[in-house]
Amino acid sequence: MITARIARVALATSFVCAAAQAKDTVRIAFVGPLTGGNSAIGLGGRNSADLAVRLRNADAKSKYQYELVVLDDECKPDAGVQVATKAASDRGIAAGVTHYCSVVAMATVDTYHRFGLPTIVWGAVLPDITYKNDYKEIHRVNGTMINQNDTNAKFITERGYKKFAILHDTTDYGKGHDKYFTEFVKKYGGEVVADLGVGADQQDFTAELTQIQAAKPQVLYFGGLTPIGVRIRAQMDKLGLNAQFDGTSGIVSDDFIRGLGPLAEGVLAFREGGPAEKLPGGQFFLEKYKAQNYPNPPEAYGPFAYAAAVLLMDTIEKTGPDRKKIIAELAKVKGRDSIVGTITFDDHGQNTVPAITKYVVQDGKWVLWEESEYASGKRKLAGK
Amino acid sequence: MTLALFAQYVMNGAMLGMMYALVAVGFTLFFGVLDVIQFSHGDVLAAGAFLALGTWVALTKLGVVSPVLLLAAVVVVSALGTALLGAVFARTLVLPLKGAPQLNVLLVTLMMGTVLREAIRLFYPGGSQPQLFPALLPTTAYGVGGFHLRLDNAILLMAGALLIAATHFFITRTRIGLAIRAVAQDEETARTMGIDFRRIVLVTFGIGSALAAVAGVMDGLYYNEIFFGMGLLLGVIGFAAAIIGGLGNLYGAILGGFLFAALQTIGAVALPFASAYKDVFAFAVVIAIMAARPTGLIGERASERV
Amino acid sequence: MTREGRERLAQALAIVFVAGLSLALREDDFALFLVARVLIVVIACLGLNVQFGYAGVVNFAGATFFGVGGYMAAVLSRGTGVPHLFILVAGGIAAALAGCVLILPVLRTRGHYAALVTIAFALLFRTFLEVNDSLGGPQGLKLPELRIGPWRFNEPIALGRFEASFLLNYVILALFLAALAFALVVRVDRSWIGVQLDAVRLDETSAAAFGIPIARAKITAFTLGNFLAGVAGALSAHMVGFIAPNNYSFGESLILVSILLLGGIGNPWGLPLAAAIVIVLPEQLQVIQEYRYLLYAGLVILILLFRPNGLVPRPLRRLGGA
Amino acid sequence: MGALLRCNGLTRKFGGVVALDGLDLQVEEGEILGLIGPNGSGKTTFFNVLTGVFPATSGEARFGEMPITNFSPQAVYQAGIARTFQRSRLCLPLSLFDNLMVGNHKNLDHGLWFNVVRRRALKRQIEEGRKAARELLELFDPPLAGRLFEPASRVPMIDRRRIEICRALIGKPRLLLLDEPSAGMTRDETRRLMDDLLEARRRLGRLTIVLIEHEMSVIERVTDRCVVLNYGKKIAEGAYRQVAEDPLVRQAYLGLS
Repeated sequence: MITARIARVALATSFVCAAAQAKDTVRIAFVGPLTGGNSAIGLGGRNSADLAVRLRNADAKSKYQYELVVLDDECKPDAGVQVATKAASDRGIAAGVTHYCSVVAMATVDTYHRFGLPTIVWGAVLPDITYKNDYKEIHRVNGTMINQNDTNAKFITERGYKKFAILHDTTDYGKGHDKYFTEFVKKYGGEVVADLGVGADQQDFTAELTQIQAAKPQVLYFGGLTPIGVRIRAQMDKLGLNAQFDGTSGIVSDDFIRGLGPLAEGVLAFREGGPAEKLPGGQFFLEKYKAQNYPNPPEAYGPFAYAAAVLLMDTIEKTGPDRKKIIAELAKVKGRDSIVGTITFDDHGQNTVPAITKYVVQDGKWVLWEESEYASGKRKLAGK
Repeated sequence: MTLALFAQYVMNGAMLGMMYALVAVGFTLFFGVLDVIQFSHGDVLAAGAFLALGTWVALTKLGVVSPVLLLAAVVVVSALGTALLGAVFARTLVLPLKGAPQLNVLLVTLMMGTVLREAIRLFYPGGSQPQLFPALLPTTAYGVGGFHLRLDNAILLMAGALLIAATHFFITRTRIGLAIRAVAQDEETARTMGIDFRRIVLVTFGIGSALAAVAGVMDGLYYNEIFFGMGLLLGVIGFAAAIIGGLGNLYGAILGGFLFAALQTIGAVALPFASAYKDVFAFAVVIAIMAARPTGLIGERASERV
Repeated sequence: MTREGRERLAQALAIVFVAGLSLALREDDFALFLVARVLIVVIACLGLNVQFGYAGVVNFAGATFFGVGGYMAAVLSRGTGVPHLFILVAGGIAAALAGCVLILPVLRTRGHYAALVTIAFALLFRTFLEVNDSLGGPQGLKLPELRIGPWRFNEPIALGRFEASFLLNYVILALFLAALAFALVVRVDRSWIGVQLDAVRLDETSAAAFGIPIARAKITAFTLGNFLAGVAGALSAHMVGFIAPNNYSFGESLILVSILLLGGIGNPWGLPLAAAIVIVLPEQLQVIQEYRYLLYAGLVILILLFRPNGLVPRPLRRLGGA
Repeated sequence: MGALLRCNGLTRKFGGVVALDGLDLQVEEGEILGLIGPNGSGKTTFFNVLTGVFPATSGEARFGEMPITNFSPQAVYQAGIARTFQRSRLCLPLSLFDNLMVGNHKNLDHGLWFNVVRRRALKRQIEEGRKAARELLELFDPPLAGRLFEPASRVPMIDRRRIEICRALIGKPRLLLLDEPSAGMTRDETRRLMDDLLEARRRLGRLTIVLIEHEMSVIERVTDRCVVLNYGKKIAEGAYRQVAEDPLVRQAYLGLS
């Protein structure tokens, strides 16, 4: 016991010495998948949060020096709980920007609550994360898959499409999207002619796509992430399946376009949050990100991680690194501008102003639907 | 099901089976000469595919545009580079472990696979996301009813068949092939016949790895996309195919490859449950086959040497 | 002192050491979490040790049986009022029964063929859990707090002036179960069953010629091993409080096997050391973030090349002391 | 009807190859029968079929009054037949004692409860086992009795053979099948081994033995009677001197025409 105390004192001392320049150092955690199949998005998020911290530290007006503690949840619940315990039980950490994988976010909410660590979820989209509990510690900047699919289904049925095929991966992400899209598309009068689940590391989809082709859908809705999204779109072409490709936030990445080349043209996708490039600070974020020369792009959820980190640091500037005060302050967040749109937390900590942005690929770029030649009628979606 | 649709499924399955068979042949060759499973074989395939892509990028930057030239260069560089990689693995990891428990070899090669996979993910530019693989073959398409045949697919299928036939010819008709088979039969006797055992092992690993590289390139040309984790499942399936057929048996590996592809296609299409169960179905059948034929479909009979 | 006596003393010292360490760290939640995890993994690997190390039955689905135990615990503790202590046992029984599905192919196949059977089972299990929604599907299941009588595991400990993290509860239980499992495995090894299993592993034909029932020996080892993995899985599920298919991938099974080989196959004494290294090391490597697995895999290769019999190779069995 | 073992028309085919072809053979209680014949003549196959490693294609075998055709290896051992193997098949990483106890299987209690919980009773049984092992080794080769807890991998070939024979003897079988005990040893070692065996047999009571051997001097010295096989068939039977003169045997076995 004594040794532990000595160690702690020693640690604290070294800590103070390191930060002795003038400002106190405040540590905040970033948790996301840095290894395995979802690592691309995790690394994008990590870089974005890192960027937020760097920019703040470069700002002479900030009260504190910030340090980002990066932890890998491997997208696995037990590893997630392990690192969540590490972050939450460490009293030197004031708050956290946590989790991309819904299943991990679900597993860790109890841990954050137990230790009273304020966290902002930066990517996980399962509604239950904020709504299945009353924990004051848990917040989320991104919208849920409910909002996204509502907008998506409404939009796509308004374009006159009637027959839908759904292909989703069998992770929590894909299955959730499948559930909500099916619900909403039926509500708006669409017909689901095929609904198939596929493995998240599957490579060959020709059997599923041939089956879908036989059902003659007008739209193929895909619930899943970039890697298999690329494969499915490419293999549709192999089989001559000419349905409109309609995706979720998981494919809004440069890699989707890079992986497909010209085949990406005309693909639709929807993402929670406002369009970073149009919002105040969004362009700034993208420029600064580029300037840092990170080896990976920010991906779809990088802006959320950035926004969450900025929001946390803004709050800490006001309250100091006191977890309880941070939680109390976060509860008051209303109509706050960010690079992903306005943020207002409801009493579950969920951002209730979920701007959903519609994207379409045009000439090798994700373009806002409203500004695209597809909206103006110059170009046509598949089958129109 | 219409005939056209059926033909489409057969075509899809054949393409898949071809790739599985090429991977399985590698497993079975390695087992033949050294009685080991080279579990990083799937990741060697991925390395081959990325090497091919890297070559393409480099050549395009240098201004080469002729698809024929590009294709030839890509295949040759990838096959040679990967053959070298396979031989280096054999030299540094597999041969030193000769005589060690099978389990050690298995784990070492599995870990080597992890190293390769992670290295591609971390060090190939943008390697954590899928990469576009160029279409170097003509993509003319012929549609008959629901059947959609593309020229590149047909070419790939034929190239695969030729490659398997060539491997077969090489193993059964050439001097080195005979030496490989002699070592596979009985290492001691082969040594006394004056065959350089180490050399044959290295050559075999080189050939098997080159086959994997070609399979990787075919994979890239077929799907137009490659991914750092592509070798993981392909490796497991290739191993399963080699085992179902019976380790050490060339025909068994080919049979196993096509059988597994057939199982997956049937699981996705013809069975009354959701297609996501197709791998559950395929692996359950694999387990059942192992229960019924413990040494594979055309493996050696379970003989006890007393 | 006889050898058995020395071993008993070593066992007691090990328990005292872990208990003392945990007490010293009683307010450090994360350290306690790691200690509990190491202990849980040791229980599972003891099971694999009986299979691989003694009977020579390969099992590349260790994490799967671990998962069966976890899912059984989740189903029972969510849906029924079964006492939680029994749930841990039920987790083990469920894993043992799940193993029975594989008995026939496992008995009939050897070497790589047997490896494929278990690998196929591991892949099948995970895909099944993901696709099938009745057990929570990919979103997993939440588990309630573990309770044994009045003992509530998720409450911090406060006995008079003694205060400790709630995780100490799990450490205590895990330590108790690990000690029990360890004693069981050591006793199996140092008995006629140990001799019998070794004979089966080393030479089935000659073992059969001396009346050893091969199938029965293998079934015993396979079932006992899966039972231990299942108990460990049930305890782990309760401690983490959440289970999902992601936890039970083929990769996790490989980690269990690598712990076994690093420790020294067939020697339960190497397992705690190897488990501690494999679990704590990547945690210390968090600083290098995404490069962790690359280094970890490289390290395992080096150890296997230069210490093929593991860190603590198995000693000769000496029945009856001496 | 004093025959301990009686085989009628015992046949074993591997695919198209007839390894054992309608063998009729009797072993009298208490005798040492030599089984000879060129390589591949079916001697080891006979042992394997008899001990249940391979099922017989046709024919039957009786042990005393018991029909043992197609018994499992375990059941054959329980009936009282023990064997050694052509190539040494000890468990090399295990101690000599463990190896002997493998042979003592039928006298040991293998229940999980007994072994894990009733440690005191187990300890007694281990003590008994050690006593039995020591006694047998004292009889066979006294120096080995002091090396019970050395791994089998660390003793020389001749001692491994001795342990292998002791492993077969310790369960007190009624019939012992020895498959080429001289393989891999010098002539001198073989002679010493045979002396030990005969000495042990003298003290253990008249154990019945079937011996496969290539070394004719051994056969001549120790066997009461010989059976000669060729291509899976019995071609001669009788005392060694008698069969050695048989022209058929000389032609087949010695390659003389």
